[in-house]
Amino acid sequence: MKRVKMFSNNKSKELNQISQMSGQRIQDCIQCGKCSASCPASEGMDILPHKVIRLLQTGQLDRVTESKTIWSCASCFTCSERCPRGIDIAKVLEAVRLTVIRRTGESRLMADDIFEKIDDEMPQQAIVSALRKYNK
Amino acid sequence: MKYSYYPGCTLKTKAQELEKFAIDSANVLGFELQEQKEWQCCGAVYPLASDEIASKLSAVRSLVGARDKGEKLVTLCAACHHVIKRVNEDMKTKDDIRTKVNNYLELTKEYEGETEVLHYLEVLRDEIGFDELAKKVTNPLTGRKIGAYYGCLLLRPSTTMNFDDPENPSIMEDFIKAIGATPVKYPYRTECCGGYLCLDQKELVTKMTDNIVKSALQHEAQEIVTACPLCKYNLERSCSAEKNKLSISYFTELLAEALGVK
Amino acid sequence: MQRIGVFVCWCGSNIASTVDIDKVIKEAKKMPGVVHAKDYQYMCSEVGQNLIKDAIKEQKLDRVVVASCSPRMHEATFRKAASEAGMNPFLLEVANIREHCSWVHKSKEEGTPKAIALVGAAVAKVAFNTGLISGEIDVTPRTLVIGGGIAGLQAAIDIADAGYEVDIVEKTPSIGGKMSQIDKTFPTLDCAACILTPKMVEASSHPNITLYTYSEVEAVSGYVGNFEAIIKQKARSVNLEKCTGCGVCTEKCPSRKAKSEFNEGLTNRGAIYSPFAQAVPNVPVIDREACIKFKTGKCGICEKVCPSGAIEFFQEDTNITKKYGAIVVATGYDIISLDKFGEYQYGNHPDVITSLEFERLTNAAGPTAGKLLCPSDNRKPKKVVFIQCVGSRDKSSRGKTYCSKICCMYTAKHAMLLKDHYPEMEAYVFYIDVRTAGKNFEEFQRRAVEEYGVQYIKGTVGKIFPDGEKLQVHGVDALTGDTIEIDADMVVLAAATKAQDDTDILKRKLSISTDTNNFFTEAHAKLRPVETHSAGIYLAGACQGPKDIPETVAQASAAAAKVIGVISKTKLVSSPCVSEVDESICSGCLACIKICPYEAISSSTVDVKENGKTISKVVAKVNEALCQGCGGCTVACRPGAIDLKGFTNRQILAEVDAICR
Amino acid sequence: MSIEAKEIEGINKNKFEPLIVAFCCNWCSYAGADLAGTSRLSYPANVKIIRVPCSCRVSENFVLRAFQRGADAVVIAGCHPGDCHYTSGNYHTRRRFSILMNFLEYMGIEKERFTVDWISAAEGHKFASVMNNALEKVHKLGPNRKLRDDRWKR
Repeated sequence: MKRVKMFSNNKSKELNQISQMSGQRIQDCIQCGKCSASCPASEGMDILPHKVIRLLQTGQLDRVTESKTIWSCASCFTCSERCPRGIDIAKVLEAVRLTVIRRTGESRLMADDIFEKIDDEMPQQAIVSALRKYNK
Repeated sequence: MKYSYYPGCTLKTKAQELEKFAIDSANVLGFELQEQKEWQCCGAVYPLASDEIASKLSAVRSLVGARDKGEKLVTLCAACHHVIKRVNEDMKTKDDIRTKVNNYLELTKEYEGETEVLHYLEVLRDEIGFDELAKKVTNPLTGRKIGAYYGCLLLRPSTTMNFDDPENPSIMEDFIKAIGATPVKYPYRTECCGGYLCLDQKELVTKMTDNIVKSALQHEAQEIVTACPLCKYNLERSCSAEKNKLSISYFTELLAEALGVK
Repeated sequence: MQRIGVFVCWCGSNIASTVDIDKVIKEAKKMPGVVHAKDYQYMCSEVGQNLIKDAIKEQKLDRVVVASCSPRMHEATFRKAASEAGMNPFLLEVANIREHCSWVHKSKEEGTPKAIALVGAAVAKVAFNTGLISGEIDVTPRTLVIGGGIAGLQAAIDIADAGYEVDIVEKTPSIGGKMSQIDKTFPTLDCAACILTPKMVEASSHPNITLYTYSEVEAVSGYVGNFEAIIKQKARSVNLEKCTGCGVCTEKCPSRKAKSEFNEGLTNRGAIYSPFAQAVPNVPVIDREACIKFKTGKCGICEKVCPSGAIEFFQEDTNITKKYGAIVVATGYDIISLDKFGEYQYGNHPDVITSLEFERLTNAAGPTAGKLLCPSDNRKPKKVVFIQCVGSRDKSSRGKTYCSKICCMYTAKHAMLLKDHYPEMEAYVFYIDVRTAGKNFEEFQRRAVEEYGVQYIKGTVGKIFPDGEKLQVHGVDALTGDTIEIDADMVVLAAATKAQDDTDILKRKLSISTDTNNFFTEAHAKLRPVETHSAGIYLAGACQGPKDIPETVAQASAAAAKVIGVISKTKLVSSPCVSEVDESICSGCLACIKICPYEAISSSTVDVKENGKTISKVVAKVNEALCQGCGGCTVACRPGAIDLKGFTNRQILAEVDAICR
Repeated sequence: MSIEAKEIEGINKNKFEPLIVAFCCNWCSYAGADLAGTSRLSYPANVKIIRVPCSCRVSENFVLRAFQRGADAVVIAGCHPGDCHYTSGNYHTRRRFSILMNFLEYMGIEKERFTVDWISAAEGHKFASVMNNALEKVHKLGPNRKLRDDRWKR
């Protein structure tokens, strides 16, 4: 396993952006794991939410942006509701998602691809939500 | 009593019965839902990032419309309610967002979050009263064991939504009691159904909805009510077939049935 | 025949659940001498005690056995009750049927016969009990405080303020202790010197306090109220009265090879030195091992430059003997040697330092005038790594099994101060757990992370690889599961605390005990936390276990309160369970004298009648005030002339017989 | 029936319930025994404790008397060497009873029946294990018959 070099104070521009976009104090996290223990979608995640926060604390944004986790979050706010340190984890994940999809050509979902993913009964709400979350 | 009413796109297409029964029931209960003119789609998800302003504008337009009429704004769809209520909170408390939105909209009178946003269930509880509702029931649903499914958007984040206790809510159970049926409380009633993940991660949503339906069945619910079209869809369609033994309906449908207007 | 009463306690269900109380009562009634047997749910309660008192009066009992919890718990309670009913308290015995019976056995089949046997032994013993009268002993209203750190100072000031004389004996040339080396204190960050130096001045100027610095306790004898201590005043070579503290001698001293103890060896000092500027007394000492005059006979510069003629090379160690009523042990702690932690390179690389050295490096009065510089080349570090639990929570032979308690907080303090002074510096803390149980502690530690941006990494460091001017720190972040590497400029090790090395010697001098970690043992972990098992000797501060400053001060004041409770009495009651010589049997061999650890036995000549003639013979004589009642002499006595009151041969043999019946 | 259960039944048939007399010093071992109780450890009910101020108070006579009256084992427990409440009492104990050990062997009493050990006030676990060991040894040896005074037997 490769050793990670620590450069806390040379935070990448994107990492600073995440703090700003989310408005959350990532450094307040004490790694209790409440978010991961609460998350109903954790089965679809490769990195658990508390570890996402830890990776951001240590400046490893790439590992988070490459993870499945950010696309498995349903923004149900269970983690945000229960966090003992008052961190809105859903907002942090949203900021990471936006960082990815705002990069040119990296939208997760294209409008043209929608039709193969929906059925006749699916409410508009789902389609609008997905486009909001996955496309810029 | 007259309320400004924001329907949202889903209620005009896939969830027409949610709206129809709500309006019919309102007439029986003595209040009127007046659909807003020129309402726009709320965007379905609340924009979580602090730098997103444009996606909040449609909600503000509706809020301003209600304010200008001097009415409270009522919603039916859980997603619309969530978005509008949270945007309203931003307009009330976040100087930065308020300034930017007002600058963009160039309103004659700046909007500062004055409008009160109510969900239809809140109207029943806080404006009409469940006791009053019970008195108007002509066709009590006696003997039916109904599990309420709250989902996420009405409850969380509780500091803004201020809808009910986020971990142990009771508003829907109280509603079920008022229409004469027996509420069934089950632990998964506040767990997420998966929401929009149904487009992209069907398998994950199946696991999530299976848990919910299984839990309701274990606690002997015979049917489930919900206030959210996407929750209804996921519980009916994303759930694996063998688990899906329960009928899922909107709360307004039961309300209309109990009031004899279905 | 005696009239013995037996009282069996249920202790709620503690005893009653594994001992058939009715059966014990039934069997007790059959025991020789027993005329009365009663049980009650809580014998120690007022109702229970009254049950005993009433029975003593109504049943005309002359001896009592209480079968209950350990005598270490309630013997005193029941004896007091017996005394209130007019019975000599030493005619009551306790049978321990809780700790030694009901709590260790699982069923009534096991517990009941054992309880009966233990009651039987107590009944057999009590039959031979005699009424004993406690003696009175005088109290010297002066206290000896060993150690002049914050614990000793606080205890001394509290006792002195109550109007009693106190002597402080301090090993080093100045009072102040570890706290004087510290820069800032957690969690309020007020400066240690600002709160300590006033206390040092108060102690030195207090009319009731005498300071013996550069002194050690050589020997202690006696007992509560009447200790006698020999204090060795090491030769200071400077006259305490004549010296004005001008400091010329320390400046001019040509010897500069000795390491400064106060600066943790980061600087050198002269052979004549005052440990630090605010030292009390502000009188230097000559370190004779470093002094050129003492080594070669040449030099003597200090003597020449001293304007007040205070240098006295001829001084010798002197012993002072004084009497004390009570003793407070406040000898503090030390940190472990890091020799065995080679992977951290302490000792190999000057930029790997201990936390105490870090204190000196950030202290305005320290070697760098408060600027944080790498000891190797005086450059400003860019990245500083703190490693916690170096030797703490370590079951291997190189560490200590316990948590050193103060490291989490002072490391947070260090990292926070560093970021406060140098925001551009990076601070990393490797921790196993962050333990912040204390008022405002958690908030303080979180401030380091949340406000100051200190990087806390759960995990530890494998090894440090010196690499040019950098230290490559190889560690792990257990939360992300990543092995990590930091190119640090400085590494600060939170070395485990330990008991002082000379604890063993002092504990023998004082006859007090230490635990497996060599910290002094309190009499009861919860209810007697500042007392030792030796009456009149009390503990304060980190010599009893790792402690921070507020806890140390609280314990010191508690010890002072206990001391005042003793020395404010004009007389103390002594235990009557002491040795007694039957002069008619004593052969005068005096083997007992050699065995007695208290020098309580001496020889005396008495006239005795033997075969009708009066002859004078040498016999042993016990000083009842000095005898502590160990009973060693009774066994050493060849003719069996000495017996121990309260634990006589007949009593113990009766117990043996009863148990073996 | 398992082998273990058979063995246990065998013991019951023999009805050998050994008796162990333990002399414990007030400051360390008696407190250690108290701690064993407070910690709800278990050791056999065959052990009966006699409290003495210091292990040096225990005379050889007490030990011999116990064997004579039918004790199957005797344990003397004091503070650890160096930790004696009376400074040096347990050193005397140590010397006295190393001599007694030889004497007992000379008399034909197996030395396994006699234990001198150091148990501090903090060693509840050690107390229980010392007692369990003593019992185990006696179970192997069987009843003490050498010094037993049959006149004393009822």
